[in-house]
Amino acid sequence: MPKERVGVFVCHCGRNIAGTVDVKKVAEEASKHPAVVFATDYKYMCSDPGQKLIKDAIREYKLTAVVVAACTPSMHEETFRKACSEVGLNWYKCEIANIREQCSWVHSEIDKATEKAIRIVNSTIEKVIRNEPLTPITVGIKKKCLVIGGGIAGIQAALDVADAGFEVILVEKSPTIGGRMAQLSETFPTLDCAQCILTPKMVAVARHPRIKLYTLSEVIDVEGFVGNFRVKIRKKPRYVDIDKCNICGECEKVCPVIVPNEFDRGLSYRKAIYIPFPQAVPAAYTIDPEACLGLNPVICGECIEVCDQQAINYDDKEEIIEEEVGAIIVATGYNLYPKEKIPEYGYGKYEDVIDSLQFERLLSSTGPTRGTIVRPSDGKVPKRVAFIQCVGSRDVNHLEYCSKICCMYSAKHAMMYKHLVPDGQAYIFYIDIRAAGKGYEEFIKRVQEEYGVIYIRGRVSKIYKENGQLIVQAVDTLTGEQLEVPVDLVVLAMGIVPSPDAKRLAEILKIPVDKWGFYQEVHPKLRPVESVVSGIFVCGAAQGPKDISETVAQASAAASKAIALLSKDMIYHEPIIARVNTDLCSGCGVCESICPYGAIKVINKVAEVNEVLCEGCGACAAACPVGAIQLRNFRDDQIISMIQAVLTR
Amino acid sequence: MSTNKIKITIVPGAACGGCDVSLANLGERLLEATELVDIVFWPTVADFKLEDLKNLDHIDIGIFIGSIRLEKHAEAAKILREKAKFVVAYGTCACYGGIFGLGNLSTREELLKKVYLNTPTTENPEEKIPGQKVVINGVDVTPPRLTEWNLPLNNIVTVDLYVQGCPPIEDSINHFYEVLVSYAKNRKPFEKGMMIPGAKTLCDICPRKKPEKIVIEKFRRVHEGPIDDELCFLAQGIICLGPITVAGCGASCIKANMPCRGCLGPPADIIDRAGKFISTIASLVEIEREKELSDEELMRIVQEIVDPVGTFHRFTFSSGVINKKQEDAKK
Amino acid sequence: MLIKISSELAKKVFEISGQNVYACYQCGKCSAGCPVVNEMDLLPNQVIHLVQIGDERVLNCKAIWICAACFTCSVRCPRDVDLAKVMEALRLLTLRKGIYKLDLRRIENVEEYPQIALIAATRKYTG
Amino acid sequence: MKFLYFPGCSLKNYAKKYEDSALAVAKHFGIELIELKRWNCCGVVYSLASDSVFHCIGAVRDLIRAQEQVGETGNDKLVTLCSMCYQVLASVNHRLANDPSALETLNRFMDEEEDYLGTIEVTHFLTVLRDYVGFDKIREEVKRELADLRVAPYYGCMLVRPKEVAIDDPEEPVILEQLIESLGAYPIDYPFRTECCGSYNVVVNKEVVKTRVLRIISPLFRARADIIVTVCPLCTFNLEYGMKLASRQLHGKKIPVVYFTELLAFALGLDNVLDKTTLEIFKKYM
Amino acid sequence: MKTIKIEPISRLEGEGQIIIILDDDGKVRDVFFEILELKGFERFCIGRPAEEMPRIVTRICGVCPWAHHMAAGKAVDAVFGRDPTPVAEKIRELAYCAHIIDSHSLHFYFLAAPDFLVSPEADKSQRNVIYLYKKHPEIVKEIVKHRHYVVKIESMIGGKSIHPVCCVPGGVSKRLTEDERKEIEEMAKELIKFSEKWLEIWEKDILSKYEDIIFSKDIYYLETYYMGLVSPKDNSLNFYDGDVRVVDQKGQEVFRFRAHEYLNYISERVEAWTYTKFPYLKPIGWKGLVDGPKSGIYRVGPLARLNVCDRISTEKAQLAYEKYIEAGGKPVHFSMFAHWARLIEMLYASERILELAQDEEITSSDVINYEGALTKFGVGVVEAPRGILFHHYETDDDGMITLANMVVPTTQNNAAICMDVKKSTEKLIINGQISEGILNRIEMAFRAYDPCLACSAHSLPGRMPLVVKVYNTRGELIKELRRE
Amino acid sequence: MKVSNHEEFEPRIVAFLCRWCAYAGADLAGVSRLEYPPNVIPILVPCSGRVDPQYILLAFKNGADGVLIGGCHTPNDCHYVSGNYKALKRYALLKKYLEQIGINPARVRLEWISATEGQKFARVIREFTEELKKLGPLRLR
Repeated sequence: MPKERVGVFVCHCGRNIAGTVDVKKVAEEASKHPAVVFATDYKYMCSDPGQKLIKDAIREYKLTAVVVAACTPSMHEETFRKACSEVGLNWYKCEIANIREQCSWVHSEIDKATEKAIRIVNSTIEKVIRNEPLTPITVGIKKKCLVIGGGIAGIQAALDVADAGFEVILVEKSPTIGGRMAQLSETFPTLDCAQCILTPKMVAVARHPRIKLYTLSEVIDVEGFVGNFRVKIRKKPRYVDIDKCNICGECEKVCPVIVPNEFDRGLSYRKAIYIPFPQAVPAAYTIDPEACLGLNPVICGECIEVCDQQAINYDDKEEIIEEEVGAIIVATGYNLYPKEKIPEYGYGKYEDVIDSLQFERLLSSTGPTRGTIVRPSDGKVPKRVAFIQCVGSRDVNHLEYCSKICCMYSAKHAMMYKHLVPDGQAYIFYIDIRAAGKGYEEFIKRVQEEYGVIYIRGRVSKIYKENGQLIVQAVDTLTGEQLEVPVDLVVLAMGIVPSPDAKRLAEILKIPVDKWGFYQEVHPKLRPVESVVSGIFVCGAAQGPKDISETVAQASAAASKAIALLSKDMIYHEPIIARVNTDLCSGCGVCESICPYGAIKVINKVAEVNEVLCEGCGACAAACPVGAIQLRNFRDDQIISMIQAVLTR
Repeated sequence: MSTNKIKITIVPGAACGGCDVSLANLGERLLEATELVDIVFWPTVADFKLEDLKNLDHIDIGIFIGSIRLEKHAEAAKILREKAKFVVAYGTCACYGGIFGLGNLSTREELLKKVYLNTPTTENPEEKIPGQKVVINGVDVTPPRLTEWNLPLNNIVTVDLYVQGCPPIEDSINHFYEVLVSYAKNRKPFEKGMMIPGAKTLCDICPRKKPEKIVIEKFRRVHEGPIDDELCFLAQGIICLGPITVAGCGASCIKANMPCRGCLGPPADIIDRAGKFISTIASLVEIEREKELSDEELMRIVQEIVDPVGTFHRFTFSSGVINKKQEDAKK
Repeated sequence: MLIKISSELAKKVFEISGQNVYACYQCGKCSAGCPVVNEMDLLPNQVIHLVQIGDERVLNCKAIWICAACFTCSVRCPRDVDLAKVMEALRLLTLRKGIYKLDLRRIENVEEYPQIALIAATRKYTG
Repeated sequence: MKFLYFPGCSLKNYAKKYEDSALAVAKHFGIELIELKRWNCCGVVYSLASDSVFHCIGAVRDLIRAQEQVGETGNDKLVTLCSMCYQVLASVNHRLANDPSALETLNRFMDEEEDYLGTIEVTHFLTVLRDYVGFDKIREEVKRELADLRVAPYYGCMLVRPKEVAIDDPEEPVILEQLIESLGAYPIDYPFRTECCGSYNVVVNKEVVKTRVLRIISPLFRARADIIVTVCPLCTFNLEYGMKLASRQLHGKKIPVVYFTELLAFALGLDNVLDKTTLEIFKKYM
Repeated sequence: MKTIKIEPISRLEGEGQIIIILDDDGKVRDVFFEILELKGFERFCIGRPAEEMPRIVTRICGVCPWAHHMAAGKAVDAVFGRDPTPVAEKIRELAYCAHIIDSHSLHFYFLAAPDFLVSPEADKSQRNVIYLYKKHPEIVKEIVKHRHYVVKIESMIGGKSIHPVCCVPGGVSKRLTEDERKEIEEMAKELIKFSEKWLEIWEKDILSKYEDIIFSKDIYYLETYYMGLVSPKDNSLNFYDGDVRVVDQKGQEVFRFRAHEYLNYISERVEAWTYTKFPYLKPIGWKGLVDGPKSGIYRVGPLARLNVCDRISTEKAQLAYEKYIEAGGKPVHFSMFAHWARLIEMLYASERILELAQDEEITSSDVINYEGALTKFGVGVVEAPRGILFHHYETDDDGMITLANMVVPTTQNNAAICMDVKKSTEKLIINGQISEGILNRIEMAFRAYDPCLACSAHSLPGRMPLVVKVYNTRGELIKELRRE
Repeated sequence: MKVSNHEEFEPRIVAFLCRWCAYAGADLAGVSRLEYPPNVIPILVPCSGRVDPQYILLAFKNGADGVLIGGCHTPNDCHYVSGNYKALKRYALLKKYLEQIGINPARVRLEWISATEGQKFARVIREFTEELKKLGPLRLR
């Protein structure tokens, strides 16, 4: 290795540094380092003249490495590296010694701060002389996107990506796309019919030439890395040929099996052969293998006999499909927190205590009651309905977070109820109203002013039945009175939780979830739709509770990130990654076991690093028992010399 | 006898004798090479007078066996260094201090007190402790004093060649034999500091199967239930030092279905074997469930490992970064 | 009136009961479920609120003496505030000054109560 | 099967019939309840002040007494009947288990006592019936047909709250219902079975008790409850006293209150341990 | 007064030296056999996991690592309350017999044989294995070949022949395969032949030739107690397990005990001039470095073993044993008989290996017993090549060592060695006149005890260079004798 | 060497700070001008999971009296998914090792400091410096 020629540039930062650190002395001490050939100080290194000073020195002194002692690297590292690279120095041969944020600004004694600055600079010199010049890594991209989840988020993302000209694979676990939104009645605050605005999009998905839809399917394995994922999808048998089925419905009529209808959340029944709802996409019947008597053993074949299209095939088999994609969008949606977990609200033992999605089904014109409001226990029209908010949410014993949409949909529920039962009385029990959204506050006010819905501020303590009457035991914290409100129906605004598959999928994708199981974004503000695994994006309620408009916006955002990725011919990757010394590596597999990105594979007793998957954390380097795997520019020898420089003077 | 023979001297430090036996076994082979090698001084048996060593005028290869535990070991090592063209640290004690390094977890005085005052068979009413000055019939019969700490050879002198093993066997000793013979034949100096037989670790030659992910859910000691004789020890939660031990032994212990305890020592780049292996082992604990467990729970599981120093530094404590018991105030 | 944030009162309550009243976000679930709230002059959530703002008038309210430590509020609180303990702390702030709320000599027909009632009342209403 | 048994003061006078019936029932099922040789008042109400441990002393002494006698039963269990006693002893035990420094302070303070080791497990007779006798076994032993008997189980507070010491689900306990069912009787579901009776307010503020009792029993008339079963002497007193106070509002109607052990004794045919008033209540089922 | 220092010697606990103090008349006043080193196993084993002890304590001695491995293995069986499975016991004994041959052969063939075969009067440069090799290459090659057999058996079972690893609480780490068993069986047959051949050589060629040395009552002769293991059933020779038996100077049993009772029978004296302690029979007591029935000094090793046992369980070895008794009486007090005893033991060990290798059960996979509860205490005993060996451990509730004590053979022979050395020097140093022959004689006194490495591992140069330095009372060197 | 006097003794601390959280937190302490003792010298690492326990032993060997590792909060703050857990586990085992070799484990400290926790960073340094002053210098023998 040729001898390094280092230049050290100490910034005054006006008085920000020079006020506490003797910058002249720092430069002077630095110049004593055997590798340093030039050291100076300057008022503002980041200014144009400051940068010119560095560039000139690089040329004049033939510097091979530069240390700028200034502010934190997150501030101007790029500035200085750029300046250096303009005169031919490798980007990585410039390092910043942070003597402002972590030195001059936090200390007041000049002696000690100067001493510390010198040590920081010395250790940075030790590092930079050992830095390798590096160039970014490039790799090609598969121009295809996988979208997981066929709710509104997945539908929107799939359409956006497909419209941009890329192939899309849309995977949905149930027999139809549409998700939760398909179950809804009207949407707040505009009261658009959910199905009316959703079904055209579902049809668009079905017809889109670039979208390949797999229903009754789930992703079971993902390998590879950004731009080059290899995905395995398990497609379960539908037993009905979607191309042949003309949804005549004859099969359903003859099917002898009746089971609760999950689409109506148990408020109605369906057959073993069924279509979840008339507008389902794909528009075809499906057989519920758990319920069907015809599958195995064959004891019933009624549907096959009546199907003119011969669309039914009991021998349909599961398939494993493999796809290669460049980007993945995860949109697996949400579930409601189970109401059985709140025993004081009836433990699920009172039929007329229902959850919010059940109420949506009651409201829906396609629902079990065709849009009339009757209560489950006796089919009577409830005259007094209590809507209870924050059930399970904001509760340290259940879900600590706010489920965000309940204030709005409860208001909508109350309003819709008043539409349908004008003489009925609606109570909303709330802690506070969260209506921060365009038109939301106005909507709430309308519900209160125009519909006379009674808002009672106070959390319900208990729901019980006395003499056959449901009673809500509550408080009005504004009047300071305890209340016992007799009602006919209670609607619980259950908190929102991630869909049950989210965790399993997160493990397959190697993306983190938060404490509650929602997918974790890289940064909540600046990178809200990216997962830590590059090339994998998240959107919708799977990432956190949100309403439809936010979901759609986020889905489009995720799509645009995916599109931006897929539009590139090559991707560039930070070259500060792990590298294996094959002479030392004996293939113990420790690095492979602990790499959070699956970037390392041991092949023939030697570890290999996938340069694109590696994010450069260096956990492998620390774990490697023989020092065979090293993180570029954070190698053991570098850090050790830094430690020595920090401590010895 | 031909004057072209290379002259070999063997000097003992603190050792168990295993290395001598292994050298003797090598000797059986050397019988066939007696034309090449002349062992001019075998300290194991010779009168171990420093002057005798001093009086030798020419040594090609000086082999040092054992660690430094007596003052005169250190002196002998220095003389050997002066006389010999090449100094070989033979065996793990010479290379790293060996198992006696664990003695550095106590002071010399604690060691002596334990052995001579506090064992159940000892009867020592006068509290005699060897090492104190003893004069009998006017003659000083004081045995030589122990050094304060047990040390490897390279703490005293520069070492040219390391032959690891407790004792060196298989590849390790074969390689050494080849080096000796080839040096004897063509006098080509060998590469200094070279480890025998190289940098690869036991994993390289280990016949066991490794799962895709090695996960340690619970540390198991060797007596705690059956050991799968085809699966990587670490994957069974059993500490095995194979990943951090140079491969020169032919994986003999592993083939006997026992985990490696690291007697050959680590590859050259390891600064502190325990420090490094702490990193390796801890990294593997509960990798799949890290986020499900609380920090405390995770720490508790990691800390269930018994005796880190006696396991990770069984043969190398004397050559560790911190190689003696410290007396840092508690709390 | 002046609101004392992080009130001395709250600190005292914390010392005695280990309960941080600032965890309470005033949902009112305690008051909704309290079986004896009808006899109280302040709702339990109001008691907490007064402690939050450091209003010492809460020490003179009737509610804290009505509370029978039935723990209904404690088991249901979404913020895990053990209100029964807060109530006890407020009572103790008075009792520990030697001000007692019960004089058995003045209880009529004292003999008709079982021991359990008398001793319990003594424990709660005297120091 | 033997268990150590802590009666508490009420069981020795006001609630003597609770103890008599319980001991008889236990004996019937081969359970020997060995009364602690020496015991003192548990403290009656658990002090909720966590800055002081000295309110725990009474309870801890009883736990030490139990500790001294564990050799006689071969288990660490201490059985209670009075639910107040149960809650106090169990709460103190729970606190000490989770606060070693409190335990240490107490042990140091009570220097003439042997140290309390924290190993006693406080339990309630109901739990013993469920876990060591079993409701199936009880069902087999029932001597009397009680199918027409409509029983309102009343838990009160202390057995089901706070969470840490609850013998069953704090919101939806079932243990009394299961017991009642095992006797062939019909347990009435009503909303207030775990709601407070007013407790010690009875001494200073009878109104509270009156209101509470009215509220608690109000659904029971329509539900045609024959009796209320209780687990606590104070609940029993308050329910009866409250009905007396509210006799005007109730138009003189009353629902008899018995301890669950009395109901059990009756169902098992152990009439000789029941007093006259109780037998009177059960008369029509004899 | 003169001081003679001889510095070579035992490496059991490190290095040793002999100091001979002559008074002004040139008479031997005192002899000190000093062990000059200490590693402190008793201290640093504390805090280690008990199950690791068999792998740690092998490093006490690289010449008889198997003895320490087995003793420790048996001690930790007891610590964990586990009886090894019958198969495990057999595998252990098999390996252990191989080790006895390994150690004895290293000692006998490479050390004693050149002495006896070439002649003690021969030029020293000829009394070594290299000379032997040049003269009779076939003999040496045969020795080497048969030594490789036992090393192979050791490695098969123990992983390594030096510092084996196979003992785990309740058994051994690895089963024996049928192929291995067959190979062992064949090797055992060869070893038996080989051992018989050497016994023949001894009886025919050596015994008669060196009668004066071997049967001398003047120098290599001590009347001490003897301690060794015998099979409980028939008092036959047993290396691996049995009762500890102590016989007196007349050959009568005086004590019999199990390993865990050893503390009642053995105590160790400490002298500040040596790192080695002096064990003695506790019930008899310490009378200083003297022999006879009043002194608790006892000997261990081949001589002792054949004195404490009543018979040998294998046919050929029993015949050889009978001849031995016939020649030496019972008990045998002649120190030099130890060489003969070694050859008999090798024959027994070879026969025993064959027996075990032909045992049907030996290839069973039931090699570890995992049942048992931690007892926290264990004493293990075996017959090391050089004599009986005790390992004693105690642990805490986690099975971590809190106490470790080892009573090793060379230590137990320490007093006897001192006495033998003194005796020989007294005989040979007359009026301060030190003849060159003394060095040989001292060396031979040592070799009889085979105190571990010092005497065994000098096979290559084949000589034991001794230096005797005679000092005056002022510590000035007045004479130096050197044998190279 | 006279160092036992508490007033005179200024402990030397090496701090390994992860780029994304602890280092950023330290920067924030600077931006917020929170003063803390100058005894600590930071070394920037990409992730607390890069910190090898060997470094800590070496730091002690080279004269450090204390070592701080600053990482991202568990469970999910780590920029590299789980590097913080690697640090945590190694730290746990290292402490046990240090205890065995007679070094007070309190000389190594692992702290989760987020980018927003400038206050916490300053507090940790203050506390750690104080604690090390109480412990006195680590004089390796």
